[in-house]
Amino acid sequence: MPAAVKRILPQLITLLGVMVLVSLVFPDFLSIDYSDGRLVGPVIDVLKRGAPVALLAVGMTLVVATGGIDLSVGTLMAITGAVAAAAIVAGHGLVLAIVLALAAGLCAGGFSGFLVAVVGIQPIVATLILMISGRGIAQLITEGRILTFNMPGFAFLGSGTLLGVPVPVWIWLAVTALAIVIVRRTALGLLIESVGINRRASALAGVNARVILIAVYMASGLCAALAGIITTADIRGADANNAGLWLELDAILATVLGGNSLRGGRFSISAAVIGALIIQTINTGILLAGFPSEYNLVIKAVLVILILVVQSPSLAGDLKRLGSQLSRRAPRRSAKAAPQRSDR
Amino acid sequence: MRNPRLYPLLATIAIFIIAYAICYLQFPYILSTRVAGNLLTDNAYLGIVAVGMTIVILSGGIDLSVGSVIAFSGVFIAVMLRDSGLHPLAVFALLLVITTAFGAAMGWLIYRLAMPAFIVTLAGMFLVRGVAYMMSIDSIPIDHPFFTSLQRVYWLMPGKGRLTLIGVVMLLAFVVGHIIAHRTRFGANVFALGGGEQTARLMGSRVGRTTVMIYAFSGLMAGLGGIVFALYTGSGYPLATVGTELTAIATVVIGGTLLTGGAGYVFGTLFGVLTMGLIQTYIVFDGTLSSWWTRIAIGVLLLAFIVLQKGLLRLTTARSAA
Amino acid sequence: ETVGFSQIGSESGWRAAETTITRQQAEKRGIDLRFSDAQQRQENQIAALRSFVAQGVDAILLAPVVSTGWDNILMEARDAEIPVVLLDRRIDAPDDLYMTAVGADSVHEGEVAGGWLVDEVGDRQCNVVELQGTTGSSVAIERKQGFENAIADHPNISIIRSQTGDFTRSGGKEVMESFLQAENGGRNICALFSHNDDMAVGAIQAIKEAGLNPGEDILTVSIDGVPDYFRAMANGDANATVELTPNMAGPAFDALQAWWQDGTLPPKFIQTPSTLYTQADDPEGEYQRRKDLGY
Amino acid sequence: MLLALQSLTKTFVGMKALDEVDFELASGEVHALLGENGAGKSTLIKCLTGVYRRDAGSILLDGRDISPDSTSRAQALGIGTVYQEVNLLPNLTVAQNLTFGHEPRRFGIISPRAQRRRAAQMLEGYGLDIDLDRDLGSYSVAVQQLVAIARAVELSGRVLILDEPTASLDDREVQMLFAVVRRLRDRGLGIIFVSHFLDQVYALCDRITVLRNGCRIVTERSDSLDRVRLIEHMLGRELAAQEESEKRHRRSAPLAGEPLLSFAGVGRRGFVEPFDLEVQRGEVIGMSGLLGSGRTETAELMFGIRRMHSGTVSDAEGDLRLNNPRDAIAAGFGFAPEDRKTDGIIADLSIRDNIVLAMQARRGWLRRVPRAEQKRLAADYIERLDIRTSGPEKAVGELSGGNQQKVVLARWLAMNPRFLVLDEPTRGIDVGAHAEILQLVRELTARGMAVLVISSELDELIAVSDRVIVLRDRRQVARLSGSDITLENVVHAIAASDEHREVSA
Ligand SMILES: Nc1ncnc2c1ncn2[C@@H]1O[C@H](COP(=O)(O)OP(=O)(O)OP(=O)(O)O)[C@@H](O)[C@H]1O
Ligand SMILES: Nc1ncnc2c1ncn2[C@@H]1O[C@H](COP(=O)(O)OP(=O)(O)OP(=O)(O)O)[C@@H](O)[C@H]1O
Ligand SMILES: [Mg+2]
Ligand SMILES: [Mg+2]
Repeated sequence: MPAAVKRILPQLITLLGVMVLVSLVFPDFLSIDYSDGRLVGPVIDVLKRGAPVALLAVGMTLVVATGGIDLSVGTLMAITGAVAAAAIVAGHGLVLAIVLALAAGLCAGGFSGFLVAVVGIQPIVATLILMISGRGIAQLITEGRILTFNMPGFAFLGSGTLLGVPVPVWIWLAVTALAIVIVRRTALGLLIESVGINRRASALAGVNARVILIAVYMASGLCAALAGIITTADIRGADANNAGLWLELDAILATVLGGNSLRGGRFSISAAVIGALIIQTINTGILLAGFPSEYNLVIKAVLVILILVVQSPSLAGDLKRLGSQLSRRAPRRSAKAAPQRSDR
Repeated sequence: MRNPRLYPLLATIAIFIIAYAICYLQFPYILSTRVAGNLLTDNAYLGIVAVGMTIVILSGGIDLSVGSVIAFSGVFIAVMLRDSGLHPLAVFALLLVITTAFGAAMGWLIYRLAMPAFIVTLAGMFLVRGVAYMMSIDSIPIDHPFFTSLQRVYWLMPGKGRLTLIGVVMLLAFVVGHIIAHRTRFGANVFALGGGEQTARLMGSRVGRTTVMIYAFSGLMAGLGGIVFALYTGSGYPLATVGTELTAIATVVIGGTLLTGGAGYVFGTLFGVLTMGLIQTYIVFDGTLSSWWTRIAIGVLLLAFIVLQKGLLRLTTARSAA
Repeated sequence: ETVGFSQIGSESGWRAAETTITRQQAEKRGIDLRFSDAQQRQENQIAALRSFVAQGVDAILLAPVVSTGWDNILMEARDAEIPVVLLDRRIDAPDDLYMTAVGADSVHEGEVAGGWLVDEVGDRQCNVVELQGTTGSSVAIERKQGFENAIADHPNISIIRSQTGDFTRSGGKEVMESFLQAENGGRNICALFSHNDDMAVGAIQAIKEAGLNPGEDILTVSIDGVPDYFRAMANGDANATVELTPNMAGPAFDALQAWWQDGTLPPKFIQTPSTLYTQADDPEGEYQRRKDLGY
Repeated sequence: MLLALQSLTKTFVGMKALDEVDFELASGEVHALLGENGAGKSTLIKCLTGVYRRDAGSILLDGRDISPDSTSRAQALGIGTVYQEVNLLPNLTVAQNLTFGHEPRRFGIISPRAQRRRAAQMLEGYGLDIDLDRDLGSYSVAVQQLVAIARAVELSGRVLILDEPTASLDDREVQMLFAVVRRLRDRGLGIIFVSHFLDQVYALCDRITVLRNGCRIVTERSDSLDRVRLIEHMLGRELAAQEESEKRHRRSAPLAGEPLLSFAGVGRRGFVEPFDLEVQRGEVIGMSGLLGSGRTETAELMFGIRRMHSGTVSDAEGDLRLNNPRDAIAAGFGFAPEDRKTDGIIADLSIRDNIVLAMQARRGWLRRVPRAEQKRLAADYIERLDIRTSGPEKAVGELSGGNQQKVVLARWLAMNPRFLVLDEPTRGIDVGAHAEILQLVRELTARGMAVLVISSELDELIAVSDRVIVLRDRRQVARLSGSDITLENVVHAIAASDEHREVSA
């Protein structure tokens, strides 16, 4: 089995498990129809609705790999959405609107990166500042209302379909693939990991840790901008108050469900994106199941805790140890790797 | 000052005093005992939760569940007082047992699953708020006579300022938190954990036990904060205090505690809380900011505080090195 | 006179419009308005009220984020002899603690919306899907209650699915999509009841994207009366809305000024009208009238 | 027997670190545990103190089976340990570190004054004059090492385990440590001593146990086991060639002519006094001095880790700007730091990644070192430096201490710098590899590279250097070259008080 597949296997299995679970409460979950030149079905919905979190997870994974965290991404979605909508309302074209939104994401990410890498503020706090004040900036742009616009070209990014598949799905697929190619075909992945594991030692080895740090936050900002564009395009309006609200937590959750350590170091973008799909499957499943809405949070929390327990490496270790203890009864002492406590 | 460990704390206090002075120049009334009393009362629940959060952060962890626990506490108290006929003190005790146990359970998961605290407590945050919803989606008033009499306990300070019971409870929480963090073996273990889990273990610290106790303590403080919040608002509401965990984290950081753990002072957090309260008060006194400018102002002021603190620290450490 | 205004936040366009209009009304009457935004937090509102009391304002406007927990602070205000006027939502407190409350009756709003649907469908079988507001918010609870009251005697109308869309446009769209999925592509759904217009606007987009015709295949009725919804009505995509006027400050200031002048006490509840608008009520004109009010 | 380990076995993923090892410790003896890097010494100790869970075997203390499952348990049983990497908490004060876990308390509240008093008592006899209320992290590795030892000594009621305690100590401290150890031995403690300094082993230890590849090879009294046989046991092969290379003392004059680099008036206030240094192509400069004399600081200044306040650095082409390590690397410098754990290795990355890191950083992120090249480099250095590992993809953090050091060296050798600074390059490196590394340094200089070696081991320094610089109080106090480089002269220069300035040339 190739290493890349082996890495994401636990996430794939979890995703399958969650899908089976959802199918139990909503039997038609896996059905897909083809009508009016587009695919429809709950699974397609999951892929489409999962786009913002999947995109955020791509950027978040890079930030997390450097040992940081980016709480500002939800807010950045609001800002960039507002920028795009304002540009459209002001009569600028599609391209300019997108470019401005992406630029806003890059700038905001660069700002967080600057605070972290140069000023030396801890990532949670640096991005918390943007998380709080950024929504104010977004509201400033929209003046607190939903900035509605009418531009089919832009709306296409949120709710159009291409080759039968919703455009947001194409976008996150492309961004994920591109990100993976960039970090793995170049040395960027190695440098990010080394900064995340030991920034000081990396700097002593000549790695430009500052630039790397700023770059990952900018990448995260860019991903957030794309997510913001999609959400804004989807509802044909910029909702500065609610766009991306609390999505940063989902993105972090996705990253961790993808097996990435919040302490930084080795990372897998694809696993994080699958993590995002796991979360979206849960969300969609809850909606489809038709439970009263006051149960939503409890169901989500219980499922997440369950997944964490199942995926926990130390639990796997315990099981293995149990297994080896059982097999030790057999005459030949099998000295299977007993995970030591120290690798926590 | 001989000990460089104290610098962040001193920087925090210095900045708070400077900020207060600036506010005073603009609104002289801010120096009244009334405003000072309000500062304590209005931030009592936040301060209490922040004490627990400080301990958690000192150990290198984080607890995102506290906001939900406060909301849960309010709903729990309201529902129990409405439906069970228990005395409020019994309800408080029961609540503290529950929240402490909940914290302990999270601590155990964090240790046992070797999962980051961020994620475990995030799940905890969803769970507790979800449970609060399940108990009641509506807001419930609390009107038990003993409870309402507790709400009205205060000492009148000169200048008509009120030092309320909950304000005093917060100050006590800080004293207790200080002793626990800086004067007990448990506290030493907390710092050790923050300095490095591996190392702490090699030095003979019982990491599992400490982790469970840390989050149990945070749960306890969140429960206490919940009681105080219920006293403050006189009601239980499952949607209350959304995002309070982030405010608490911010106060801890402004207070000079390192988020990476292992360095900080509980009393620094008190000044972090007061600083946050001061920002809010200033904005209300100003009274011209729109919703969005309010948010932007909070962010900018926060940033200014942190950058100032960094600068002050750099200056002092450079001076002391030379 | 100085009046402190503790606003909930700016969680929706409607709220922004209320703020704008309050400022306009204050300016028009020469009132010095101290504005405080609570970011959806009761604790911030209480702290703001304390500050207002400490500053000694002449009156306080409070748009309460939640209905309970105001007794203490209102008592402090009363001790300081500062009249408090509640805007837009009512609270669970003895009514001698505040001067008056200006607002709509949310239960009544739900009833008006439900009543419209009852009249519209007659004896036809009708499955309704409901988009709830934020779980736990009193508005959501009461509007749901009112709607259920209205359809209670009509067994042909039943709510088949009900989920929260958090009062947001994207929430409305996402939840509506899942309703459509779950109900046979929407063919089982006869009407949509949404707790606010923002969610309805999102839901209408979802219905369109599913290839159905909102306003015809699925009737939509909602509450608030925001401009975008009027436009949807003008386009034939939506059927009815119950207006919640954002001008709560006008009546509130009227009451205050009357009291300042000669001590007339207003009634304890000044109810704003909950007017029903349908496609027959010149939605395009209503849209034009509202589009610059800061929604 | 005080302590007995019976057929202890420990397996890590894919490799046996300990294979049915027996080990006995009598009370009142100092027992050396020796072996090459990666032989399993530290693993044995960690199994013994409950850090690792052993796979099989039993541990008897006073004939009773103990199975410490945690370090706190081991401490409670009277087993005090100094682990190989200093394992104290840099964020606690010295006093807190020393008393951690048994702070003096009244009613459950720690009394700082009693704590300080207790700590001061513990440090008596180690010749440390340090502020007990400062964070431990503000002191050098050596100070931390001594504090760790003092703490372990206090904790050890029955057994004291010292895993390479002397790696970063100089002679004076070593003697003090030995005095402490002997006192404890006379009190009837059993002491396990791990070191790669055979002189120290023979000076201190009563018995020697040799491990090789996780197996116990031999246990013998130290007076009956001669040095050559000991080394043969450790290496598992004949020694002849080895000794040959030790003897081949090359001290040819460095290639004369234009200096490769010249440092003029380089200094930093309150850190390093301004100094001048001309580095010739192909020479080895040794830097010596007591603990805290500013050697590491000097190296950090040269490599741009700290910015210099005064002075210039120039080569044949002109002035060099050294504002950060990247500048220094671009100028052809290399620096293998003293504290490999925090400044050297990237623990979770593989050996291959660690070796190519500096090279990759220099090439920039876009031009990745081709995979084949990476593999070749890794294989090459694993072989040349004899890095003991199951493969190039093993995470460096899982290597034994000495092998980690070799990986850091490999990283810089792969860069082929013109000026390489090695801060304590042989710390924790076994006899075999020690010789190999010195040999390597000579080969490098023969090809024209200039090397600056900082080492507390005077023998090694003298053996390898063409010139020796002696620092005291952050100031250069002596330079020795050619035949002046003798142990006596160096020691004299280190110890001399200011009147003896004339030594400086
Ligand atoms: N946590 C671990 N995971 C995997 N392998 C390990 C781990 N710790 C040690 N090893 C392996 O076990 C072997 C023995 O290592 P150990 O640290 O005991 O050597 P040592 O004798 O102390 O060497 P040194 O003299 O270099 O300190 C080494 O090959 C090492 O790679
Ligand atoms: N015995 C001591 N007493 C007090 N402080 C000391 C002592 N030894 C070292 N220090 C402090 O430790 C700091 C670090 O010293 P540094 O690492 O530069 O020394 P060094 O010459 O490189 O020695 P080594 O590399 O052998 O540790 C110095 O600033 C010094 O103040
Ligand atoms: Mg070792
Ligand atoms: Mg040194």
